[in-house]
Amino acid sequence: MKVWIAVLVMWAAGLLPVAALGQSVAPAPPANLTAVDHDWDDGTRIDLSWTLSLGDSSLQGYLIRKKTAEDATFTVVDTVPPGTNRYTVSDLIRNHPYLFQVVAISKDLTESSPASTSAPVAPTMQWLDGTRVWFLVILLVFCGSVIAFIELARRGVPLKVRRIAGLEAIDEAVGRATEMGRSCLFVPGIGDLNDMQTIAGMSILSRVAKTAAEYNAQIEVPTSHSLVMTAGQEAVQGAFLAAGRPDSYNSDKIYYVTDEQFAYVAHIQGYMTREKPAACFYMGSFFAESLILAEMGNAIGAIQIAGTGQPAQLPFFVAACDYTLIGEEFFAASAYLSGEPGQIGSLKGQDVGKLIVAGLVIAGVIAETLVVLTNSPAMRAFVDYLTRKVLS
Amino acid sequence: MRDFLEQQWWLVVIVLGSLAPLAAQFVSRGFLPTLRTLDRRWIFLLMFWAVLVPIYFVGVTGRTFPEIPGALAKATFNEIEKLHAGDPVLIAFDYDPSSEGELSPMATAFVKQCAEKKLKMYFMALWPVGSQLADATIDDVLKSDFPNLVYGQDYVNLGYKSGNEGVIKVIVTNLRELYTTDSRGTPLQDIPMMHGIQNIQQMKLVIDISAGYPGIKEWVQYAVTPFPETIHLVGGSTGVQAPQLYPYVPRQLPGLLGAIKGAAEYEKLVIDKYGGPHPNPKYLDGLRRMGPQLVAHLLIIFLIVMANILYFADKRRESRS
Amino acid sequence: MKRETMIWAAIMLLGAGTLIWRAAFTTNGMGREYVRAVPVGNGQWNRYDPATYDDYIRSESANPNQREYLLSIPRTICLWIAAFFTIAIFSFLYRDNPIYKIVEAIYVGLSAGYWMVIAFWDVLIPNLLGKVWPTMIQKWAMPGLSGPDAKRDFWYLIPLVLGIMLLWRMAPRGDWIARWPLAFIIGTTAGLQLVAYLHGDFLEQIRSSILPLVVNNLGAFDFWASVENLIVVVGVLSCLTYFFFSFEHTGFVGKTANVGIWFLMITFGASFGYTVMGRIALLAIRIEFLLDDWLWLIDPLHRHTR
Amino acid sequence: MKRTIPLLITALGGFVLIASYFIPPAQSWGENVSIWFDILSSIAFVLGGANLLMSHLKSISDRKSGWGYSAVVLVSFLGTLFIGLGKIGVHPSPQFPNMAWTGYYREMGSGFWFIYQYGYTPLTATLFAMLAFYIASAAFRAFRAKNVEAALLLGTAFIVLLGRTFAGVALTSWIDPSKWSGFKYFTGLKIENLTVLIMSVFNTAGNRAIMIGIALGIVAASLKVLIGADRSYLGKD
Repeated sequence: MKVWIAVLVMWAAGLLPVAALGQSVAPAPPANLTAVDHDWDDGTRIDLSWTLSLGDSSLQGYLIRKKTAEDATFTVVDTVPPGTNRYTVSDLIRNHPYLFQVVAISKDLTESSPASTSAPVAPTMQWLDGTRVWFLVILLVFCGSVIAFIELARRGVPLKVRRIAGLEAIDEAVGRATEMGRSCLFVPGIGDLNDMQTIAGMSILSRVAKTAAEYNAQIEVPTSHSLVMTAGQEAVQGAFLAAGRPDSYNSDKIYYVTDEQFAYVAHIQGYMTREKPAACFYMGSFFAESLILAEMGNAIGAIQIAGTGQPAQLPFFVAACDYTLIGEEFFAASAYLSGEPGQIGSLKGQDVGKLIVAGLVIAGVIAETLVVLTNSPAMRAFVDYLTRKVLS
Repeated sequence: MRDFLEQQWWLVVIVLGSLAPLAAQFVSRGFLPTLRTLDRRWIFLLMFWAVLVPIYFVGVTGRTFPEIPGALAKATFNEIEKLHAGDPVLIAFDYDPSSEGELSPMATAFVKQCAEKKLKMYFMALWPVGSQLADATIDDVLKSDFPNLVYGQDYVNLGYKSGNEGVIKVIVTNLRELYTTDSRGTPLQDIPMMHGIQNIQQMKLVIDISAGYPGIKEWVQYAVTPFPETIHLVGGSTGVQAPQLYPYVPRQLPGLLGAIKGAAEYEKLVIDKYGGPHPNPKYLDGLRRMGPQLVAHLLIIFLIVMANILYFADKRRESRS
Repeated sequence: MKRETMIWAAIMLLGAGTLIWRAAFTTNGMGREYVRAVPVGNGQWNRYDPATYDDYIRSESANPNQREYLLSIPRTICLWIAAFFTIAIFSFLYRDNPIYKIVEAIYVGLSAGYWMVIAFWDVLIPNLLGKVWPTMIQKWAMPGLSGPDAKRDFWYLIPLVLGIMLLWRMAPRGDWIARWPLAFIIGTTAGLQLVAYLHGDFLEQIRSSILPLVVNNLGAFDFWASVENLIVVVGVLSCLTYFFFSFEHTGFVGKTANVGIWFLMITFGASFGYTVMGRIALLAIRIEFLLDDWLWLIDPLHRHTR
Repeated sequence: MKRTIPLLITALGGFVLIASYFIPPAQSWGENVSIWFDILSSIAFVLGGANLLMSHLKSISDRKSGWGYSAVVLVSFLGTLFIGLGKIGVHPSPQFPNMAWTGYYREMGSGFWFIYQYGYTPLTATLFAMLAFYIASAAFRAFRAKNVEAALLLGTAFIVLLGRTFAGVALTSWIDPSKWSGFKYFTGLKIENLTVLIMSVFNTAGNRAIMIGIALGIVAASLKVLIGADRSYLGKD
């Protein structure tokens, strides 16, 4: 600390040339630096370990440097606090030999002589990514439970699920549109087909279209991507067929407008004021246009049901629509609407997922609290393992 | 204000004239009935004037709307204010022109305050264009208003370094590992104010102006978290980013300016202390842009209050009948 | 209706008259675009960078014969068109009208074309044709593409074939063939997003919810920080309860789910309030465009005052 | 054939990509597939463009009401395509002055640049700006304290909105520890601090739960697609 103040004082006086720093005593260097390939990875990591410097307790830390065999100079990777004797270097190039250096740095930032690796080491790739094993376990447990419940349901085990208000309103909305002799508008959002929200929206579209076909109501689906239009046509055609009214299907009603978000909205809001659909469904991936659509629908007095997985847009749908399917409810909707036992089973699987979350959070919170209260190293290790390995 | 109304009488006539039918409705049909069936186009019109009139007013008169600095802006201001002449501060420009609207008023005010406090300023950037934006701010503030400050002695632009948070990790312990010259290519040993600067822990304060990644979050994670006693950080951020930074306030991030509102509050503090009786309009960018914001926010608040007055009046009437 | 039409006609005439008067008979005028000619290459052609009236006047007063700063007629016309577009879109707020309908039609057509042009030059040419027939593309439009020794990448035949199958939809027979590429897209999307969301959002959010309920700040018990952590944990768990599908929202579950709804409502209210500022900024920018760039009524950046 | 093969393609594509996530040599497959997707969606523009052309041509030939607007759509669509694809007004790249097609299609001053600068940009920005109006009308209509939930929604929005004005700051500026030391326990009630608390605590908790739910929903929805439980996108045959 004293040295530190002295350095500052001298520096403030502008008296201290850089070379002066070099005159302070260099700390004892670390020793026995070894580098080995990190096991079970994608070939980008190497593990370093070394023996601590003799004066470890008075150090600022260790500086780790790397260079490829052909590089002229070493570059800094990271600094680690005193007492650390191992480090995993990541973001390396696969099968590329590297050399490493570790130096001790004293509190006045003097570097020791380096400990170096003697021969170059190259990171290699294994066929399984070990850092993702815990993730694989979680994935298998979760997907396994979804599939298991789907199987159970298909075998006739009765599964009970709660009501979701917005979904029961769909029939009512389509029915009202029929009574009024107006159309139903279905907006699948501005996501393309590489977004699960759009695909979930297509699923809901097929149910809504089926209801519409049964009621003999008009359904209008403007889309903002050609692929979504194609998938939408397939879904609606299938729905009309399933409802036994293939002749009422009109592919012109599922059409492409433009890829541009706001031009798409300009078209829809124009359509809404002119044709005054009685029921509006917004199901898919939405961005800023959510409020324009919902306010427009409100102005023309349509029943509006929205569902999206874009958290930022939920407030606007909640404020302006009659019913909003929030996040997970939106994805659950197609299962509900289908009424097929297999699909209902998947909802139970989702609940298992939530139980896993609750369990992990509660266990973690208790352990983390105990760490603070008792300072127990075993608890610390448990929390570290949980957050760094299991949930990484 | 009176001069403005007299000279721009035509605007007053248009605004009042356009709202006259609404006023007439309120008078003829009564307050609540009009509110109950209020055509939303009146709200649109109110909103239009709420934004247009302040822009025009500020644009024509150059005057700005009132602003009262909040706790976070005050904290930011005080963190700089408590430093002493000659203390080194690092100012990082981590944004690009797309967020200039929100962030350049902050940058200007930060530099102005540091210059007034006679601090030694070290500029750097983790975003490629940040270095040019820093130069622009230097031209705008230091070269024109503080001509006695000398490059290399009072301020230096270290320029942009690629590597995102990797840069932070290295320079917290060793600045020279990455920086050997300033942005113009002058070797650091030839720059007087770089003598003795080994790392950024020697800075009395780090100021980050940030539009995303890398930005304040990375500075907190890789500079403040490992060295909480030596590195102090304040910053300015875009409105979109600010909520993600609030969890760091105040322990790791004592001061934070969020969006144009934060910029305006901070500008107000700087101008009140250092602006003199007739502050240069270039230090009022944030306050100018707050004009339409303020009136529009007040309008929405007013609308919400009206809506609830109406709701509770209707409820009372219902329960009575 | 008749009276309204007359009022609007009068307002429009008045507005048009004011604009003409302002553009033609005031000292500064309004709505002109200036450019600066910058020679490119060996002076084969000029690039025209945007400049301001202020630049023009300054350069003109220094040298009346200068040819560097110029008034641009096409850009001036386009500026007026842009202003017309802006007003036309805003006119929809009053009511749907023919002018809005025309601009809507222009916008839909223009933007559809716009994205197709981008897809052609930025995706199809470099990423498909440039991979399958690199030499041809190099000779024609992109000489710099993938270096001098560009090799064919036959993997890109897969999307090409899938694309052709997709286009088969337009053929009179066998349109079911288009379902294959559709199935490919949906399957790979499902696979990619399943992993991405589970590994990204899911684990990340659980990890950041693991917080100590007792916070120790530099050796001292920090009451408020502890309460905040408690609220976050309770909030996350109660919101999750709300999403539970297996139980009806009655009894204890119902009460917890209710707390969850409260949290959600606070979240939505906060996001709503927080977004307002950004949306108003957007409107302010549009109005600044009208007042500053077009009408030259205000001039905070000193671009068109003598 | 018409349904089984697509189902197989779906399942195979999905499960292979899931597996590739754990197998280092295959980890780049996902990126390749994303590039392929961009290509496919670009090719699909032909379908969208054809659909646009057909439907507007049809409404013109049927003389449907408003067919004139369809003509405007067609003119602006084909005009943009012609100018953009033909690189109208684009100079050859300075490095290759003899190759007519080498210029950048969005070069400043070119036809496509004009369309972008004076057509696309103002139109997009103006439509985006309409949100300012709709946010006001939505606030007036929806923010009424009908029940606890609505009151919370309204109350939070109100506090956050107020905190964005000087009036809000003024309202609580009397909570000043320098005036009375007891106020130091209440600084959390200052409106700007309250905003920070709402955003960093309540908003964090709510959004976290929503994101966890969405992740679970996406996983279940994906799985249903992959194992063929949900095949609504395939139509019926």
